[in-house]
Amino acid sequence: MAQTQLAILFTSAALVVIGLYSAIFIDNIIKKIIGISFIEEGANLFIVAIGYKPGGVVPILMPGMDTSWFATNAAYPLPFGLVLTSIVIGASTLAVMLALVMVLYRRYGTLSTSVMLADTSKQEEYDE
Amino acid sequence: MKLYDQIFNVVKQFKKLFSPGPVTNADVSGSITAEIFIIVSLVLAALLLRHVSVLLAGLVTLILAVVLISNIPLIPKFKIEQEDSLEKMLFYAVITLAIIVTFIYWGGNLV
Amino acid sequence: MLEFVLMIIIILSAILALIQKDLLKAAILTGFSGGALAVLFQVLLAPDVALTQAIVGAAIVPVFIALAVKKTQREDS
Amino acid sequence: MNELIPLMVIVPLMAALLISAFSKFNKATKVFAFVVALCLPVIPIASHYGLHYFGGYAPVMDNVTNVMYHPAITYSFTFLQQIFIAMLGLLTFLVVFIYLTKYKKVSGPYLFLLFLGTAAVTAMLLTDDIFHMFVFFEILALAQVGIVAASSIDYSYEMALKYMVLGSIGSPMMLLGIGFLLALTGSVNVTDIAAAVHNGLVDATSPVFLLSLGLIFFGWLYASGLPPFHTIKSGIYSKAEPHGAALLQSFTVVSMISIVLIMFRIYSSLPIFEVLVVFFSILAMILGVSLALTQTDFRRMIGFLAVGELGFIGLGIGLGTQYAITAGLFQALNEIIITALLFIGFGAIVNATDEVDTRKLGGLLAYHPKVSIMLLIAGLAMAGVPPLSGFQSKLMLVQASLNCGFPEISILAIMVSIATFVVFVKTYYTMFLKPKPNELELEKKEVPRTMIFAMGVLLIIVILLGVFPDIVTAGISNFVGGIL
Repeated sequence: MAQTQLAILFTSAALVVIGLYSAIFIDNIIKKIIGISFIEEGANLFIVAIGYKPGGVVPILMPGMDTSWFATNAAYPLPFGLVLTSIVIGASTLAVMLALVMVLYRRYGTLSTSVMLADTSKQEEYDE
Repeated sequence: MKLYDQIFNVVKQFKKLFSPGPVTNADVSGSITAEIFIIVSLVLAALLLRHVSVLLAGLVTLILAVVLISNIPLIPKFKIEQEDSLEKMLFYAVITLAIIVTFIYWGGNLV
Repeated sequence: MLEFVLMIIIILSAILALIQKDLLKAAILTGFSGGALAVLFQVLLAPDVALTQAIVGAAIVPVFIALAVKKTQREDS
Repeated sequence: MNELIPLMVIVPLMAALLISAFSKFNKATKVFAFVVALCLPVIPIASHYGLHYFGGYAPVMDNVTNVMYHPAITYSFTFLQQIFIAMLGLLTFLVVFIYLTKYKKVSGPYLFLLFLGTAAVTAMLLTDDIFHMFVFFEILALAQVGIVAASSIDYSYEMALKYMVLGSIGSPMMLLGIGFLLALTGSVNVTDIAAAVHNGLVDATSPVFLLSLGLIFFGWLYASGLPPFHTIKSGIYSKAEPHGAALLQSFTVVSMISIVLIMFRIYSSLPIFEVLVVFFSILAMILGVSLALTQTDFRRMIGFLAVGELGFIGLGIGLGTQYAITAGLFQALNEIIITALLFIGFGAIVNATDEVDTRKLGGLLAYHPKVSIMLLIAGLAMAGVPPLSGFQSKLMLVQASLNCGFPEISILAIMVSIATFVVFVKTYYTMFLKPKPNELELEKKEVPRTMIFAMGVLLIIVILLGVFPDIVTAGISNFVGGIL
């Protein structure tokens, strides 16, 4: 079923585009972080789709399976291993970002990006 | 005399660049250096187009020189566009991504 | 057929999470998206990835976001 | 002794974990951190060149297609890796030494971050596996954010969060690019991918291959802080503690060259790759130096200068001949040393005066003569004054671009050097030579002796490399001949 793979590509592209859109246009910082995490999910989904084989089997060699049949029918397991790492990295990045947001909220009292993360170079330049 | 007045106005406008706070002559001379440096280096970089087409290089260089010189002071404009706010940084990052991907996807084989 | 439904759920819940005024609802919808992604990974013959994604995407990430929302503010003003 | 190769990553990584676990024993932590930091430059010097296959899986020859496959994560260790890792280890040692003597009570998490960053960047330099590089690239980004957020400078949290948000756009793009390469070749080993591309197994003009170049290139721009990321990169330098910033810029330079060498090996057959690298390098040079000229915060000024100097490295690699790449890599090595020296030196000034605005400073030459003379030499080295090391690499770059038939680029490079000189002289004048303002109160604070020691060590290397550049360039040139 090649159309499954095509649909997955569209889904991951849609996730990336949603993420990029939210990066520019959403003002609330938590929502912006949620949106950005969708980019990572889109990339993961794309890499899993590379390893997927339509009509194949899970790449685990069960006892009693014919080896050559398995080699031609199993999905490609290398991308799955990569995605495993990348999911964990994405989660830890998200956690660090949210922790920084919590600290900054105490200082500013708002979640608006245009207030919290505005230009700081001018204010500190010359304070009497 | 017109150009002289224009340059004099440029120096006056540098005052805003360093506000709040005093403007020392070292800062102003640095800004004027930056102004001249940016014009010359951009025009020089445009000359690199001659490896693609000589005519294009001449045209782009002339247009760039006229546009840049008639728009001085450039440095305050450059600095406003490259300040530390996240919105501007994200905007330029995404725009660059779009340009790179578009350029490579459709023009990658032409170069 | 299942995979198409899952993809629609993923994209819809992603968009819904971003247009939500209540940030807690946005966190829950993120969990929806992550959970659907986990099932989709299972359909795509990657059970190990699906397990990780189910834990991370459907449980840990929404809980982190919900914690952040609890420590800050709930309304998106 | 090839067993030492993985130890270059494992030692700082384990040290980082142990330090953060046992950080409540202050004295023992200090001694342990010092010993580990001392080991870091020694291990690469003692090790032999060679390859290391993790898990012992040697390359497999496919008899049907006659292609070699690398099933294991491979670390390759040559002269280039040796010199860069040794320099990075030396810098880490100096930074940790400064940190340990500056504070009575050391913070475990901060040392953890320093060692973690060193381990990550070492792994990026050693690895021959593009996904392995990506993982350590992400770890490096987290470590950098931590180092920035741990400093007690105003607005450091904001800058860390900005860096992180931009990073979470940059690195998934790189992951997508790696995914495209994986889809095309079915492998993440750079040697395998490069062999597939050069043997024609992959269509080098297909849109997917080009798209992977674009996405990985965008990730590289983020990693190295070329435009549009030059503002955030100079921002995080200025918001970190000075010794932390010295290490941060070395992380940037090393990750830049390790990614660009991998990209060069894969995409060197595409002319557009070199065009892109040269374009962004020139942009970085122009923007970095012209913005440095208008800064009044001197930490920010060195940050922009450091970004501008990165353009020279990119220029060398973008020109693509053996001589040019050698010059670019030599410039990278010089930049690590010189910028670290500048950051540590200006950090000593911040330490002594608690002031970062050049307009409020002046007359420091009488108070800190040693620091000011060392800073003067470092600034001259960065601007490319003979016989210091910056001169040698910039001369090589100018010659290389003339040999390639781009006289414009050599004029531009010389102009950027002159502008760098102007920036430095202007700042030096306002800080050290101009009469001391009345408001400036100088406490009778001594510059820490460790900082002077660190600057002295780095200065000796600068002069040594300036007088005898051959000890490095000959080896680098051999390495470049191997990958061309």
